[in-house]
Amino acid sequence: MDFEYTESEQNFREEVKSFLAENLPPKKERDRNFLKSWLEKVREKGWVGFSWPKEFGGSDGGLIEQAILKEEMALAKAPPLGTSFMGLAWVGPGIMQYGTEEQKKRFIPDILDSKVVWCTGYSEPNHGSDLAAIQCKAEKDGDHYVVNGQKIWTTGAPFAQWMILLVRTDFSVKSKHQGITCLLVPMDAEGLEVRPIENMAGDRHFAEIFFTDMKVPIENRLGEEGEGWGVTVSALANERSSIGEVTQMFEKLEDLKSLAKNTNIQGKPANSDPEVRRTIARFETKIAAMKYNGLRYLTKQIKGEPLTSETSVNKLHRASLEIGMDDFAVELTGQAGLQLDGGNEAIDGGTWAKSALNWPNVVIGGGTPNIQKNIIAERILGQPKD
Amino acid sequence: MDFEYTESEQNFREEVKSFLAENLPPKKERDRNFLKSWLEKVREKGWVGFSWPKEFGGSDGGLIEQAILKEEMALAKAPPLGTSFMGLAWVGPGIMQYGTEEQKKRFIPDILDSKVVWCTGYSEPNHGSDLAAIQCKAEKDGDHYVVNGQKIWTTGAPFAQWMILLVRTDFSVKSKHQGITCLLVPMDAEGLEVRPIENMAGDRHFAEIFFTDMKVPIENRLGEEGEGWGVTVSALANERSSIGEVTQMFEKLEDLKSLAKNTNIQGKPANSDPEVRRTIARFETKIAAMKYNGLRYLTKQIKGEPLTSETSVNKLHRASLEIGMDDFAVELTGQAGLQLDGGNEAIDGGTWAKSALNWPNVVIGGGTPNIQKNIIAERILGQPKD
Amino acid sequence: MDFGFSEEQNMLRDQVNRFMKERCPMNQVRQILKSDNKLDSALWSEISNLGWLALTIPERYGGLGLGWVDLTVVLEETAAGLCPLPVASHSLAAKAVLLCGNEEQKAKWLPPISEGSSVSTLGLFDDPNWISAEGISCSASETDTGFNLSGCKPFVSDATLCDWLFLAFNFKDQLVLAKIEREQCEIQSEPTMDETKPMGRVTLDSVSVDKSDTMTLSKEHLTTLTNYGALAVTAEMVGAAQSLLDLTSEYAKDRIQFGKPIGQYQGVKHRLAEMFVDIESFRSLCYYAAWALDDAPSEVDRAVSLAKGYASDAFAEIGIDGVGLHGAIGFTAEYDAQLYLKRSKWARPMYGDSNYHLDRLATLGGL
Amino acid sequence: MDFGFSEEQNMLRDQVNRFMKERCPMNQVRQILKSDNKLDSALWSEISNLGWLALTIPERYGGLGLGWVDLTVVLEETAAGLCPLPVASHSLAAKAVLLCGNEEQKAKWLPPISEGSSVSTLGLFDDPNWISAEGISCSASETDTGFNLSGCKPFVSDATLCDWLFLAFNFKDQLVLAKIEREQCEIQSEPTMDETKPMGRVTLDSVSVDKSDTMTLSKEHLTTLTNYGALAVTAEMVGAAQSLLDLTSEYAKDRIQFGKPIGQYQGVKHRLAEMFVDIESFRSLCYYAAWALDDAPSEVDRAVSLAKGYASDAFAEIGIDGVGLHGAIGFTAEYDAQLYLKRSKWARPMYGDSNYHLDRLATLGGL
Repeated sequence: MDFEYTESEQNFREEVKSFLAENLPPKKERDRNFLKSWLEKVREKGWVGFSWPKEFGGSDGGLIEQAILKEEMALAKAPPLGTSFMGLAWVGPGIMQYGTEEQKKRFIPDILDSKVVWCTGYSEPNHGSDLAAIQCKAEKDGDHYVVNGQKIWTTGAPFAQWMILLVRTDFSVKSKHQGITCLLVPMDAEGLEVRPIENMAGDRHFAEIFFTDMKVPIENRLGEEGEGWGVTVSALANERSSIGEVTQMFEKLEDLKSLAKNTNIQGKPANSDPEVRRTIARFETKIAAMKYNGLRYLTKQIKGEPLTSETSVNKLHRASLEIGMDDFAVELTGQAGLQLDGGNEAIDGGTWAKSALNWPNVVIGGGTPNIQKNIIAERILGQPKD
Repeated sequence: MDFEYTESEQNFREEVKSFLAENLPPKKERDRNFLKSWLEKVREKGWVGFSWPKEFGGSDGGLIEQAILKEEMALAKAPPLGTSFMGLAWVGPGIMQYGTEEQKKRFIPDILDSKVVWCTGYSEPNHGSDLAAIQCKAEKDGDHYVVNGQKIWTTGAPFAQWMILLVRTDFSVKSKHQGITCLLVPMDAEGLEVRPIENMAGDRHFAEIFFTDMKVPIENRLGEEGEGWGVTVSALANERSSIGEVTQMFEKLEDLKSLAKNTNIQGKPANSDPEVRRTIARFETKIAAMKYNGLRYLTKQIKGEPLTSETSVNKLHRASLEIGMDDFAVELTGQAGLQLDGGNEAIDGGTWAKSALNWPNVVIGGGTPNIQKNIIAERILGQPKD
Repeated sequence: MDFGFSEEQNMLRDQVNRFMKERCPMNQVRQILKSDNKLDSALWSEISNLGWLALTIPERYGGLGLGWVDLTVVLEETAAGLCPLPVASHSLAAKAVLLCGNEEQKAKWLPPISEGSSVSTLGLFDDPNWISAEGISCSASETDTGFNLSGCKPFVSDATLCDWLFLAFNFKDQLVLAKIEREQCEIQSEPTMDETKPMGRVTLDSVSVDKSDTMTLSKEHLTTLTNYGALAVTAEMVGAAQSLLDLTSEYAKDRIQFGKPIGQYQGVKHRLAEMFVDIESFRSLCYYAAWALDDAPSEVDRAVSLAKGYASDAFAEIGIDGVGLHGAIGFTAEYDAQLYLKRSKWARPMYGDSNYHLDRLATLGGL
Repeated sequence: MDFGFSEEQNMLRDQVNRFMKERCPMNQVRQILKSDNKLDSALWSEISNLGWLALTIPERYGGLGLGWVDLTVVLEETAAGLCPLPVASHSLAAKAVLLCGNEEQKAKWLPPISEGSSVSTLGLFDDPNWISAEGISCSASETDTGFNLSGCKPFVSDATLCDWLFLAFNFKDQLVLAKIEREQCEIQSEPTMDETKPMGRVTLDSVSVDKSDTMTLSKEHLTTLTNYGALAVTAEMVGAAQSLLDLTSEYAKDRIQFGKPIGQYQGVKHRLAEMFVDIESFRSLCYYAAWALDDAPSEVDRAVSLAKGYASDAFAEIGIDGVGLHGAIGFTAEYDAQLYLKRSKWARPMYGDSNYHLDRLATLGGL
């Protein structure tokens, strides 16, 4: 057991730190122009698609360097490395693994250069969590597919230029995991309509997508016809280490502490109430657990030991922490905690209240805690399927 | 809404109070002889089988009088009204409803006179909660049944003289609820063996019962052959109002409060810690909820409004309180809380530690919380069965 | 011994229930929230004609002379549909006048209140987190004719909807409750989570009021009004929580995932059962508290703290899980579940959160 | 960066694991508990031959010079089978000598300890609920040759099994740690929930000891020993909790109710998953704390409190639900689940319960 970093790892951390010191201005000074140059600079550094093979324009970054990069970026509250989260997390790796030479040439560079934002068309109205039960239909017609149907909960759709879309090309199959095909579709395609969905916090990250006789040329198919599920699974399996999230949560924990110090309850400082102190300390134990779980699993990966679904452990912690910390902050601050941005008494500009209503994906849709518990019970503990 | 009692109800309460004042000595003075005379006296009063029809030796006691009687008995920490809990709660009502004249004559008086203790042979090794899945076999042979098989978790079996036994007389039936027959069996019957089960607290309330070619005369059958399930259900349905338990729990809450006052944690009185205070107050809200839930349901019963399975609500509260309060007391008192009776530092003679290991029936076997939640979800909320 | 509602009370419940379905369904509620003037005067006069605003006011002041058990029925059923009319605030203002006013003031103010012609609210505390006279910083100074009032009450419920505001001020370690008309003060609408419960910031810059427009607010009365306030909020929590459970329970029966209705999975059905247990429980405690306010003064403090102490935390969890069990649809703006989540957040601190009431219970219980 | 165990440590784990299966299975454990002298000398000498008692002792004192990460492996695996041998107490005694003893004392006491020939334990606090020097009422008075010791330590782990007891005494606002031989004091066995963790009441009636048998116990050392104690208990909790989860998980696969294995009901399987989440988590924190004790002194207080603060409450719940999910069989004496429940109760207060460690975390975190 050894938490020391090698010299080259430490040097890399230093490199990242000094880069951030030079190139990352305080939050308020970060305007459009800054973002543009930021993206160019991190691209130059090779930190976009850091883990990707060099042949595709990545840096072959090792697992530990990846963790260091994420940790430092999170500590500095830096903007994301590239504009297309989905493109970097799922689409790019999918194309590198299953794509044709043309597809690789055509799509990979634009993702790395933040020229194209991708979204993923997986969920459908009648089976949010049950991804494989796809009804959205594609029929081959000469040199293209004709797509009809609907998707929903498509994150980022309102801002995306391209979508990776799961359709059913065969309804005669026995298993719902067969007969699924993966297509790459421009959002401005004819017959594609985006209807943004407003969430309870008033934001519009999500959208419904409707397809009416949308034509997709066959060369835009990713992988073989009917084998789209394999493509998706390997994409979904493309788990990100949670180190970045953990760092952000430790930051949030500090905000929560100062909130407790600056809040009075019944005329006494909130941080003088043992229950308040223990609640915050309990959050700390969970975040720390996420950190050291993550490091244990990272070590396993490095040593090439089998990882089943341990990442679900941290997903469950994160879900409860995301909701728990915001809700606790709102509760702690009483009536003032209810005010949103613009309220005269709003706490920290209403950010706590807002994010108490802005649930992350881990809590909803495909990632619901109940599903994560099934994964652990079935895949790790070997319990029978529902 | 009106919590006042009628004059006759108040008079009845006074009658009970003064009876207790006259006839109930302090706990330490209650020896065997006292118990004997106590049982005779309450029998004279007509308080054994208080709710039973006069024709069977009961008093036709109304629902509210029953509640008053239970409340006062609990407040005075009086011994039970009669030695056969099962006999009074289930067997007696079952016999009154389904029994032959002979059976009524033969069994009812002995129950009321505390001459016979009954136990119930329901659960079997392979289906604790699934009562209807009975395998214990009875074959008719002339004027008697021959019983072979096993029962388990039979409460009070080691002390009982008679048992109400569920057996399967027909294995060809489609529904597991058919083909079940109810027999009345003396515990000294040939071919009946009792093996007490020790629980984790070292007590032996429960037992396994083995039947080998045990003969039971047909006249000891309760109800028709194959209709034993109906008999049992109506018996199980014979719900007791929870007012007695609630009173006991309020007493226990007071014990918990004085414990908190007399315990130091890190050198400070435990009752100065807000979290300790709130935990105890939270127990109080739950016990009070049980009380007022109970009164609402009692009122419904009196008004003849339909009651579905609301009693499961209080069963769930009770399960969590029974475990929660003991465990909290043990936690509160640190290492001393671990000591059992006889320990030099044992708390209240180790009663908390002991009862933390002595789980009541509501937590286990037929009453498990998961089953209660199913009952509520399915029967009250109309959710689909598992 | 009868812990149930009377025939009349059950009829009242049916009436409110029907009214909410027919006249104030959720699309109507959403309409009202969109409108600038968030008080729907038409609906308001309808319910005043139905007498709901006169319920708890004695007959000699134009009221119906009923009790808070009856009002509990109305608040529960209106909150079931998240009705944005300020029934609770209005009734609390009436209670304040009844409690603190002299005969003249009662005779003058209560009739228009019971008619609903003067929409009213009550503003006691200034601090977001302090249920106590010490938490009141707004102050009064004596003048020849009465008082001069200054200060800011940042969290007055329904202030933006009201004609009359009854506000508490500090005066020489005592409290004065003054009747302020909307024109006399600045009222700013605050953006908060639960739009069905508008929150107003009321500012007074040396407003002089006549003695006849002020009442003495004793510490005992402050406690009493806090109890009535907590009961009113809890009654609304019972109705709102039950609606969210019904909504979620129905959804669980219809929503198919992996080939089964999700209500068939114990992960869902057991949580629904737990919600039922909690709602049944704070419902019983709420009814007990309402009865105590009407008939058993000595039990009020404990009864109210049992109810609000249980409800505040329980409803907050029910709000979160009610939305969560729906999956993604639950937290979309157009779906109603999230409105109940927001109500659960609003109701939690009002007139004391769980910790406040549990602390009070501990003290009452001799800890 | 390597947050895993070395090859040697994995081999050690296999060795302990195999030993527990072959030499100390549960029926053997139950045998030991039935016997009068609850120390199984045969087993004890076996494990000392295997070197487990010498692990953390430097080579120059006859030890193996390894660290507490290695000991964590042993404690975790022995606790998995609820091995009643006093490995933890013995190792803590050794640690105390290493920390507080002078060269002479170390040279004299550590070799027999590392051989296991003198079974030892450590008794710091007298109060059931007070982790602090102030909680130590046993007192020492000075004599020409050394000290005169009096007082009672009611909760000394494994005292009844030991030859040597290292006990803390108050001396002029300082602390003295004295080596007491069993003959010098009265040791009474106390009946407690967890028989695998015998608790002894040690009484000293003006026992005079030579200066050479005493060490100075600074406040810093008291804190350090508390940290080692908490880590040792937590390591045992990891092993015991995992065993209970395995036991319950296996049972859930086999036990048929209403026609299905109960593990198919989410009410059961989700609780099992939650147990796994908690065990994984305090396991990681426990390993981190062990590493900190060996390699990062500045992180020790926080690391230990993270681990024990998480584990104490979590294991207590796992103990209750592990038994509960079994239904009736779970709480029968002959079934093993209940033994783990009892261990969870025992482990909770040892060297600080969750509240104690959460309080410490809050303070360390600047709250």
